[in-house]
Amino acid sequence: MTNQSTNSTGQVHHLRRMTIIWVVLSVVGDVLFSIFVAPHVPPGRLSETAANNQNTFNVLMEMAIPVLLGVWVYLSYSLIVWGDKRNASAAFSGAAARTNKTAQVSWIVITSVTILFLAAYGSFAVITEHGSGGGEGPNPAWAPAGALKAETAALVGKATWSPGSKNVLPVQVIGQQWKFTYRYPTFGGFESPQLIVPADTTIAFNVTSLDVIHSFWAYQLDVKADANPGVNDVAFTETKNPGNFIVRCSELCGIWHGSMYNSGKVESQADFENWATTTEAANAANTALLPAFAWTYTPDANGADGGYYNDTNDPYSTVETYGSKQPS
Amino acid sequence: MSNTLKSTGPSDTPEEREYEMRAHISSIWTGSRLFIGIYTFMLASLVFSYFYLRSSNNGLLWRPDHVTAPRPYGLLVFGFSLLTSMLAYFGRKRLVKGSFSDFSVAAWSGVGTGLLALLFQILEFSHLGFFPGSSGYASCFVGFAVMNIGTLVISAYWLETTVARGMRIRRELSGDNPEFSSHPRARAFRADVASMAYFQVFVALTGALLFAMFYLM
Amino acid sequence: MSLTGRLSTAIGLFLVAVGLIGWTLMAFLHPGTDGGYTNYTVGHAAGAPVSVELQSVGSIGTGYGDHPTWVSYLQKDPATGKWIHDTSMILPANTVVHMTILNYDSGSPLRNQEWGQVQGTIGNTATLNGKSFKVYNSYTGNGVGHTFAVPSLDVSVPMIGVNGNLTNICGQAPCGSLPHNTITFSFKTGAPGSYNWQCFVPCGLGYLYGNGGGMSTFNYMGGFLKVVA
Amino acid sequence: MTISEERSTEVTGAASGHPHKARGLSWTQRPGIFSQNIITAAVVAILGYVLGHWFGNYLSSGYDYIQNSGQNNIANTLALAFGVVGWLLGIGALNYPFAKLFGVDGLEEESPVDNWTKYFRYSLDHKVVGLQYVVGVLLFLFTGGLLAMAVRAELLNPTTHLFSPDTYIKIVSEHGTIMMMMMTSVIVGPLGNYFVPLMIGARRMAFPRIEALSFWIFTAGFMVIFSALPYGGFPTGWTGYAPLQTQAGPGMVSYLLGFAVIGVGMILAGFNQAVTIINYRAPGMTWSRVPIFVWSILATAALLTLATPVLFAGGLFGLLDKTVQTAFYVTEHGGSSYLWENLFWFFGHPEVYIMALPGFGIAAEILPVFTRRPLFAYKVAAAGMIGVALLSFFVWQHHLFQSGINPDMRPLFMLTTELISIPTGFIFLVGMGTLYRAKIRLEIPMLFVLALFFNFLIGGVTGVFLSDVPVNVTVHGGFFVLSHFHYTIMGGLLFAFMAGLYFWLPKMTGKMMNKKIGKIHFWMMFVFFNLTFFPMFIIGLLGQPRRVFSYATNLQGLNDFSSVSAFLLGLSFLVFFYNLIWSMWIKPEIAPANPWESMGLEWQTASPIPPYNFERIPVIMTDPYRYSEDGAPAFADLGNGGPSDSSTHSMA
Repeated sequence: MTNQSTNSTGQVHHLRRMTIIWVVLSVVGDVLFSIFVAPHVPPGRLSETAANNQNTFNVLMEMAIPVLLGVWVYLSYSLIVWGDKRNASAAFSGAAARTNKTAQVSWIVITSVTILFLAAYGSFAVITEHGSGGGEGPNPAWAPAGALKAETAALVGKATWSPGSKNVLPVQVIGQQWKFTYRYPTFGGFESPQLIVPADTTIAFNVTSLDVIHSFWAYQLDVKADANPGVNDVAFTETKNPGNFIVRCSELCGIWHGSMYNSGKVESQADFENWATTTEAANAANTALLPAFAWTYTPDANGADGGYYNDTNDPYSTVETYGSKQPS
Repeated sequence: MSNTLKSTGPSDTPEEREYEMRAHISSIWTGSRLFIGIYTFMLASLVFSYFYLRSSNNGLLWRPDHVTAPRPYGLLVFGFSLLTSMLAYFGRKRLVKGSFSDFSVAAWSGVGTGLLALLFQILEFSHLGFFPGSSGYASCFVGFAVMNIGTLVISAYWLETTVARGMRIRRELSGDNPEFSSHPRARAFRADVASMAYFQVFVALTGALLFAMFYLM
Repeated sequence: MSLTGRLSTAIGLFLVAVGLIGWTLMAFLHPGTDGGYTNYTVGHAAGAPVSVELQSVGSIGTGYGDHPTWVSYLQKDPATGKWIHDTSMILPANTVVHMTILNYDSGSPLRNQEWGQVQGTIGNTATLNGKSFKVYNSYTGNGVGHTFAVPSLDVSVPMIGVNGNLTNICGQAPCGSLPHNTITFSFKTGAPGSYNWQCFVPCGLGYLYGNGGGMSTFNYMGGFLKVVA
Repeated sequence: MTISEERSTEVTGAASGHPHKARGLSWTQRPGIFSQNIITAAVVAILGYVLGHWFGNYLSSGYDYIQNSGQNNIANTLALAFGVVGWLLGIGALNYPFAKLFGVDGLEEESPVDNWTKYFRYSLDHKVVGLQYVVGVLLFLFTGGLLAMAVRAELLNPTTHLFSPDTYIKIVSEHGTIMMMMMTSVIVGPLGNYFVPLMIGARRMAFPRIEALSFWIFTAGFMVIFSALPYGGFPTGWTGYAPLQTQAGPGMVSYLLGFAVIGVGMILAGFNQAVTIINYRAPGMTWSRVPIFVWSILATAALLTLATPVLFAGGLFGLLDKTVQTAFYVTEHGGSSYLWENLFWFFGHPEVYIMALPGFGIAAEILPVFTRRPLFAYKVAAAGMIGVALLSFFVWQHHLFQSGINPDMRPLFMLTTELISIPTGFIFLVGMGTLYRAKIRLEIPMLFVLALFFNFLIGGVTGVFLSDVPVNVTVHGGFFVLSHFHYTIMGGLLFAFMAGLYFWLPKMTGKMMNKKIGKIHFWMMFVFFNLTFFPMFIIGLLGQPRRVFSYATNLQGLNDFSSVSAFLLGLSFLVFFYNLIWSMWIKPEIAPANPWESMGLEWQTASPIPPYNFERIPVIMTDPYRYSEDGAPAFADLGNGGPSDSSTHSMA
């Protein structure tokens, strides 16, 4: 091997040899990945969002494998062929200093094209998939059909959903230290510590917080949206089959951050309606005491009687709040 | 920092001395410009916060009832600070023209006005008229006032050290005007004064912008 | 310095460093919560219900550590009958637990009235001074001071506050016969595992959103239930 | 005495190496018990702390609710701030600023104390500061590493806890903050301060006092941030998100003030480096002849000086929220919880490249030496570093993809973020091009550089995953991110630091690191680093969020694997410390003048390096890294009488 590296045409041979090894390994790697790993890439395919994001992940992975292998093959080849175990090579390698312009230009062109393709592909995915399950803020730029209408209707208590109606179901996620609770504006605005959603339905998660920043992460649905106080962060997903999923807080929110999780369920549409109407009735007494349904609440920053801000202006805001009512 | 020459090694040719002297003087030039860059980014954070909170208007509490910090104090602080900058700037002009005594009178008055501005900026805290946490504007104002204390201290300190140095050099040069001396320390002094005057212009401009934001808008 | 001198100095310094690190760990990090568990499985007959008694106080006072002004739960040691500052317990699995909680703290309107609803207990009810209730309107009466909630078991019960205008509100635990509300309820422990229980009412005085201090420090307003087979 | 007389005596004094009683001899240089050193610094710092505490109590005495709250943040803040000022006062850093008020401009620069105690003093010699930084950074690293061991120990079991939840969060936060603060200085501080003047042929830094000040501020910042633990810790992680920040206890003050103090140190260090590189290059060192490591330090310095002021402002606002109760970050009082996120990440993302660029610089600097090849595409490498530095100011919102800010801007930030991988890719082009048909000498520094390429590749590729918004939904805020940035920062920068230490310690101390122990260290660190962090990608994809004390029971196997590997990774650092102490102190082996046969200017000066670095100011004759041409002219003419290419001949 070392003999060949020094002959006059060795340069071509090295590159050709590396390229062959690289192509073979990349093809094998990609095929193995797509057969054995790709279908099982987390978080599964419980929702349309999860499935789409899994596809994107797999596309990136199929591209990453050749990149990784390219560098690894090159490094290994260099070490094996050109490595100098005794560290006793001549002080001067002999070859003239050369800056191969072709190599530089083609490297820059190839990386740029790859990067631009990735950015275009990612943008296409995030736009066509309605934010891909990420929190889109109060004014979603890319909403599924009917979602904005359902959101508006929910605010005035006129949103409807029934099995087979194909309506978008808005669900409010309220983060508070250290628990998520959920409100269902379509069912009288009841609040529950359980998250249950119907199958085959587009869900609009409206995520907000009553104190510090949390992040709502419905893992198997692949929805993630930060919960900020006073902000409605909307994320969309479309559920598929019934199944269980885990909700975790993914933004550090204090001592019990690690235990801020609960399990949610995708149930069949009939089961969901049954659960929702039952819970609505059971919770009616408490629902009447909750503040009117709104997308955001301005919690009293002083807490129940925390009193951090010691000032006569308290409470400051004129906006309707959770906990703003005073004892009669 | 005109002590460049002291770390020269055994070989101390006039060429090397001159080379290091030039490096030193251009360091003062580069350093002061870079310092303005640093300061700009810090003030930009304040300006960003101001407009960010203003446009968010969370809880309708950006600036309820359009509270404003006491304008008389604001005018005093800004006025004296502006006066410092102008005295430093025009003092330097006189220095370039050759009048060291004009420069030193202007600079010492500038230090005085700068300290007055500082005094009023601190006194203003006791006459705010609003609770720091009562609104976005109130918070930003407190942030601005604290940063402004820093600016005033730096501007007065830089002005004071240049004039004090100029006087000492003049004494040690037996009365020669440092503006015309080719002595290394005098050359470094001139670079320092030029940079200081440049910084004072920056202070005046940003001061005007922040004054408009916090007292007029 | 000779080779042995340097060697022994290095080893000495190394030992000093190890000692310092160990001391820092002991002094600042209070490792371990295992000592804080109260065991309810000792001498427990399988299937028989377990009784647990807690009290919640507005300020724990000087008897229990460095933070006399913080809110806290206290637990009655079943063996000695003493009130101890440990909030974690070891409980038998799939067993009914009768909780009795004496709340000595005043209350206020809840930020989220959801926590005014009794959930996850047997029959979804609790009793307040002997009277059964399912929902407590925190905007009336004395409001709610704390909750006892085990999120993983969906248990949540409000601790109704005492009148905040009283002059003899307990400020030094344990509180004995000072004014309090007695809340009782029962819930069933699930499968073996480690569950955490907490208060969800922002009662950490003096901190933003009322969730600092005792609310953000272990062994004050929350703990673990270690459920064992 | 006229100035010229004074000057000539000083020159003589410096040349003969003997201190002399010149006018203006500062306290730092006074011999005996009146000199200022680390002990006086500690004493004055404690006095300052006590004074600040009293002053804070005095200021807040009219406000009952602060007095009664059990956490007087005004007193805490002022105590720590006065403590920092006292530390600087005690070490002598403030002597000159005070003397300046009286027009003094010419204090001595050389420390007349030329024994080991100079390392515990306010020294203006960049080589002393460099070594001080080495020790300071290693202490910092060791503290953070111990905390990492504690984190991994807690994660051994999903339900049985070694620490209580709040203690765990404190450890995680302290680990993250210490490491992030240390990493911003890990190369710029020790190796940058030591070698930049040597590499550009300068006899000094532009502002040696600012350089020394930056080191002593760095140490003060370390103590401030460490003081969070006795104050009860802080629960926010290194990102310090508000309003959790505003809610936290007194430990948070240590975080905010510590970051602000270290921020000032970072600004000063970057300021001094940038000015030095721009103005003090030796004659003939045009921009195309600047060593690539110096380019990387210049790019880093630009980021340090321009990004850090934003952190400083953000920290100041946070401190105001916690002391005088402003409401910058409290939504309900007219502030915004997004404000901190924006300010922090506007600093935070350039900071990430502050922690990557010096590593690239070291890799590109060392590669030619051990391949005996010129650096491939030198200009592309320099352009890549500048490109990364510029672009890094326009990517910060990729940390906020799921936060609800500006959803319509997401494609833009995805684009800018992914664009950064183009200039980053240049480094791989440079590395791979240099290796091509080279004679690769696998010495220990080279092994670390090759490992850097291996690790950073994984870190970089996963970075592209993270910047893709759809994939970001799955991996944001989870262990995937955690693994990604450990691969880039630890796998990149820390490996580069190790490469730099093994490479340059012979020049710094005149002693070689033991090769056998070094090889053991390298292989342990490389293998266990990958075994620790690679599983975390999978753990993250399987849904484990960061900074949790309990996790899904089915992830215990992977977590345990990662933990055990982490302990062994920790052990590899003990091997390193053992090697360091053994080779540098206990049984040193004298290093040859140029053990790696490097053509770099820093190797051409005398050993040990004289205080003035170069006998004469060198003149740069040609491009750097002409390793392949036998008989190429020497990089610099040192003017020391020998033939201009004597150094190159001696290598063969």
